[in-house]
Amino acid sequence: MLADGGKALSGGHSLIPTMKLRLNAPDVLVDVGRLPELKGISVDGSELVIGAGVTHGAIAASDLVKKHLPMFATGASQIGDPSVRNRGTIGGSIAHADPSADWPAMIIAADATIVMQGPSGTRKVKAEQFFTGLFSTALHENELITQIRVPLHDGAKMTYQKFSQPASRYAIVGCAVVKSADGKLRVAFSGVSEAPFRDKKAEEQLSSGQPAEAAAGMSILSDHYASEEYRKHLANVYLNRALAAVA
Amino acid sequence: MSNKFIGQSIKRVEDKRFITGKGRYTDDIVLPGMLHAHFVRSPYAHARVVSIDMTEAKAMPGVIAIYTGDDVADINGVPCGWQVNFRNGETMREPKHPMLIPTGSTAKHAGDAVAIVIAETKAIATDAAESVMVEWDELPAVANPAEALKPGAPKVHEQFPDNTAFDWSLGNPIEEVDAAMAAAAHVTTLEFVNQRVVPNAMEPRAYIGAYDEMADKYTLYTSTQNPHLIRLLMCAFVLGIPEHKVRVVGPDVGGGFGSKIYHYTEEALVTWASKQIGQPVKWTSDRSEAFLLDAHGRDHVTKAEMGFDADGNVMGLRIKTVANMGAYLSTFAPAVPTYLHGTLLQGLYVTPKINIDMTCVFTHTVAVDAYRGAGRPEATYLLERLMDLAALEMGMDPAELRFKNFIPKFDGVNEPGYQTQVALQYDSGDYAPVLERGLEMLGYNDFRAAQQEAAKTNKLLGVGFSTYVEACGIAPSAVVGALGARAGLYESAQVRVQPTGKVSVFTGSHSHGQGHETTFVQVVADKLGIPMEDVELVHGDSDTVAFGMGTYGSRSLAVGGSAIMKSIDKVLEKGAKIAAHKLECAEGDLTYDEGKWTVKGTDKSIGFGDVALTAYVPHVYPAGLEPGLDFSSFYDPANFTYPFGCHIAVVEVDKETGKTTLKRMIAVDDVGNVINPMIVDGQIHGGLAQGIGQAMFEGTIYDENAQLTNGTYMDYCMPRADDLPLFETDRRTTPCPHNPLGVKGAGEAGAIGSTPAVVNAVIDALWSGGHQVKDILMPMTPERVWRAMNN
Amino acid sequence: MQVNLTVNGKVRQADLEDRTLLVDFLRDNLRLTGTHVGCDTSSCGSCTVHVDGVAVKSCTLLAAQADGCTVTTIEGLAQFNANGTIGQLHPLQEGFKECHGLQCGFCTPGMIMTAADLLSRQRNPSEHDIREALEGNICRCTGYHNIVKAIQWAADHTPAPLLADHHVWTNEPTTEPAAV
Amino acid sequence: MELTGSHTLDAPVSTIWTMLMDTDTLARVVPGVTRLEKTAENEYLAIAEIKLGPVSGAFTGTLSLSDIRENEGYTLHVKQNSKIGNADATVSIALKPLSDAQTEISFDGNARLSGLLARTGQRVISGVATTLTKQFFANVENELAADPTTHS
Repeated sequence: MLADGGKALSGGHSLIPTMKLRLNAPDVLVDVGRLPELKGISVDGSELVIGAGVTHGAIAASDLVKKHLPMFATGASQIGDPSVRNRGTIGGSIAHADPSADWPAMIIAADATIVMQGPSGTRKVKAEQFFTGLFSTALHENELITQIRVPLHDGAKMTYQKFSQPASRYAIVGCAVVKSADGKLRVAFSGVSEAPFRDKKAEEQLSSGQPAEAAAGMSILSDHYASEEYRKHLANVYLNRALAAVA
Repeated sequence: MSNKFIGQSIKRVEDKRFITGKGRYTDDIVLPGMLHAHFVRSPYAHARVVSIDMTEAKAMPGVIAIYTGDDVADINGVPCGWQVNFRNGETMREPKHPMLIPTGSTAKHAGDAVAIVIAETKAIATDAAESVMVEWDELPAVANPAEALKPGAPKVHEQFPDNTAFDWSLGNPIEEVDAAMAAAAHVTTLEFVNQRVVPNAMEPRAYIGAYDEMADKYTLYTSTQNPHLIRLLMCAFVLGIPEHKVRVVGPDVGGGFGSKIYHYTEEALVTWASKQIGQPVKWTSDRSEAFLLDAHGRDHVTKAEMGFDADGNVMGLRIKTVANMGAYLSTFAPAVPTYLHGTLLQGLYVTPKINIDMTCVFTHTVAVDAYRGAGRPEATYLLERLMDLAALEMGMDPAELRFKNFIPKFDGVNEPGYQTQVALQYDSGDYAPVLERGLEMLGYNDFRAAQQEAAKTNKLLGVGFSTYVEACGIAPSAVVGALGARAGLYESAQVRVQPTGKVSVFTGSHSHGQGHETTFVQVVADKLGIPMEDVELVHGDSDTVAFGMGTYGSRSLAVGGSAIMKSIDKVLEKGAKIAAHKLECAEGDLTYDEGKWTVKGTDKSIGFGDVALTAYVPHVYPAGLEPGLDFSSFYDPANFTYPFGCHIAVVEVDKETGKTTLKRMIAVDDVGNVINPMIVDGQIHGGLAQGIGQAMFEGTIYDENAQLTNGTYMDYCMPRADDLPLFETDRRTTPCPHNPLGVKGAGEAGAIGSTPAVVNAVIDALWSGGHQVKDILMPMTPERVWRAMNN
Repeated sequence: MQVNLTVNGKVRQADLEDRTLLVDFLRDNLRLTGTHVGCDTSSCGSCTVHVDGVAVKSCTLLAAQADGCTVTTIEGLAQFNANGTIGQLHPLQEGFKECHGLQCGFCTPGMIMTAADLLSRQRNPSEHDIREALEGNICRCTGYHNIVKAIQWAADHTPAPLLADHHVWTNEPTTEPAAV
Repeated sequence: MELTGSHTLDAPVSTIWTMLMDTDTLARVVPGVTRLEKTAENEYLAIAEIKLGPVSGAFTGTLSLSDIRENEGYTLHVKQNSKIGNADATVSIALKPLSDAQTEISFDGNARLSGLLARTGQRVISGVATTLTKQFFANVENELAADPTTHS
């Protein structure tokens, strides 16, 4: 059904608003929100496994997440508003790939793996490679995200710092930084470019002890609320705030 | 008159239905056989309708009718209710605002409708409207009022090539003002934009037209602020049907803020269509349409100069403003930048010379009309920005500068009202105490010390002041008539005492959040000395309420409440005749108190209920006196009322991001006597939030094709709970000398005073950090504040 | 398609067009018009109801997605007498009246349902907590001042058992292996 | 929506010019356009299927070329209508030979949006512009790569 103009509907909080505005009219909607396979948060070996159908609210409230990936708990609690967090799911948000969504920066910085199920089996893609462009991902039309698997990052420090647009509450800049126990940094941004990205240049500059320039060489989004120049400035401010938070 | 209820924070009577989900808004109403309408609208701001193809839409199952401009060519356009002529006497240019744009004509703003589709369900109507194929010839468009005046600008109406609706001036001769400015020791100049904002009442507009063939009578349910005015305009100006054949009902209405005063095309169209089809027709706006079609507010481009002598006394004020009217003249539009704005530009300062020059222009945008405060927020913004900026420029204290220039106290009774340079005579005022109290609440000295400390950190602190006076409780009909109003602005009230002594009050005021069912009843119960439970307020239905001019301009209690007082006086006067007859004494021997007439110096008395029963069972009754106890009155005020106050904002500005956080909002308002302090505080809170919204969050953004590009709640920012602090409010009381309740009005005060206070606070914060900027465009987004610090 | 759900304690069935939103089902089919539509972008929160005990925006949920669920709307929040009349208002309903937390009343049902969700998770929320919890609900009348007060009032006046009735938080089934 | 960009292609200017004047190639390289039917000299009926995240829909409209200067460039005018609003883009495309084997292709223009597209799309419009630009250059690269004869 998904292959033929169908759309998977999880919480529906990315898809239904666009349908209501008649920007989109899928012929078939497949409600995957209740599939038990997509539920649950668990630890599997050295990974935390979050079902694609887990809501933002449940992630924010999960003791397991708070213990192993505190950034995911605090980050999830900054998504949308409480009602949205009660219904919206991590898998739905990632599949939608809004450039200003919060999860992408967090899962890229945390080096998560996205598990997808299709007719021919299961496939895994690193979050860093998953987001291919504006609203575009490595997910095929007939595939469904089933899990997000995140390394436990024992001993790491992590933070998600967000500058919100006050009406939509989307990220103008969302900066996620994970500093592993051995001091290695992973930096990722949402909201800054047409797709979320890992900022390897900034990571390299930081690892060599230089001041980092955030989003160097990236195409930068511009809208009513934040021009290209200002957004780039904010990316730097928020990178510095994130670095201070994991110092 | 007892004082049991007046002045008390009585909990609202109307709340029970709202908190239990039993409120009844227009969209909640379902009539038998009701159909649903959806409009086909112009995607362009300016485009000619080349052709309309309805073949596919008409063939869709469930589609009942589709009407285009050709079908409604006989219906007049929606009228403008206020005429302001050019300075040189030329008549105001008043383009027709057609119901639907006919083939061959041009749509003049995005959203202008070309067809109404009526179907069995809303979904079918929407689908069918999408299938109506309109061929458009897009034309150049202009949204900015200053741009619209430039030579070669796209024309909104071919017949008015300079895009000017009218121009207007007020005050002292310009030569005198020029001379005063030339003699000034310091002139503060500010060029700024008072940006266009969208009212955004939470209930989108909704209408149901229903025609009863047997009675030959129309009923219109409408989300309106003034049912009778809608009936008058729709009957007399648009559809040409007699008023007694039309009933207009304004049920529960989910907020108005001005946007639901006006008569909109959709109201007349659903009413008309219900007769064509013989079934009720409902239309409910979605939010996207609300952004395109509900009248917007503000939209001025201004250059203002204020001259001071060496001691800081104001010498003169010179203002040149271009005001946007939108594509058509909405119901009250011409009054807003003129008589509701220019006349307030003296503020509460002694200003010897003032000249105001307004040019009001057409653009390819939806109409601009009254939005909370209507003209007075723009006037206050102009004056109060100038005052704080002048203080910074002259190195004076902004509070001291105000104290120095305040008009001295006058109560309107022992001292006469204050005659301004700009036509108005203020009723009563005592301006220093509100600022004194505001400073006390702020802790001014401590604040300045904290500000100096903050200047060393990444978070700058700033304080902004605003002291305002406004005119509300509109208005004397003779005055507004002389100024161009095409309607009177009185109010009516009927007090019907039932045989059992229970009282039904019918008012032409209309509550859409203001709490009339409580405050009006408090007044009536106290005046009659009876329990509040014995009084019922009826409003919002033109078949039950004799007449009314509705609720806007903070007029309900000052005008509508006064009309009720007049009717109660008549009830008590007749009641006294009956009581005297029953008690066998002269009327002059009676006193009325606590719900009974008592013969002075005796314990002989008769209760209100007994008198009422006697009036309806007149067995023992004064000769020649009519039975019954039921009186109507009309009240036309002697003057506007003039509330005033002091608003103080404290902000924190993040130097790195430019993000402003409103830390404190202090409001000391003097709205005259207060009937229900809880409700008055609530009105002030809501006004503050809207005023703060304009300063920090709100504003339309049009692109170069006059497309509104932030027409959703995802892009148009309004204050949310986590953007605001708890408000700190207090009051001073200077009664209105010319109405029986001594009330002035509180609905708009919050929105009038707060906006400049917040902007002034950000400017003050920036100066404390060494950035001597004069202006930041509203809304003061983080980027704009950041740029102000980094350019 | 056929949907079955329990609304305010009553089992309701309907045959609906697939695209029917929960809010339209509540308003048009069940005539529960206390749930309002204030925007088309899931921003304003006027349509907030509880589905299986948590607040959701009923304009962003298909009725089909609520199939089999328990829905509570503003009309079902009070305690009712046997004859269907309102017995005791919910503390939030009392609080909104007591503190003048509403003016035009249009956003009020959504505000109350959102606040009920908050109080089910947090017994004594701070002013900050309350303001954060309301970030998805827009009020144009009150400036939120008295809404915050109303929710604080309700928190102070909520008897523990009543709170428990609404305490249905969808904790995900979580499993953590025993110490490795 | 501002549409600007430039890109260096490994092909002589005449090759690029021939490609850009070929109806079938044009249909493949203009982002969104799926089919072009010639209606007059340098005028086409254009069918477009847009699938961009939340937006998906069918557009119909016209594509025309004007101000044609051989091996130098032309102005591309694409007008597309849909139920959710109309898009009207005018883009001038310029070719500049950098060497016998390299050509710089640049464009500069503006797309005007109306209706729901204009009202709701603002947040992602710069991302859309960047994406369309990248697509256009990628498409041209693909065309060059697909046909080895175009490399001279």
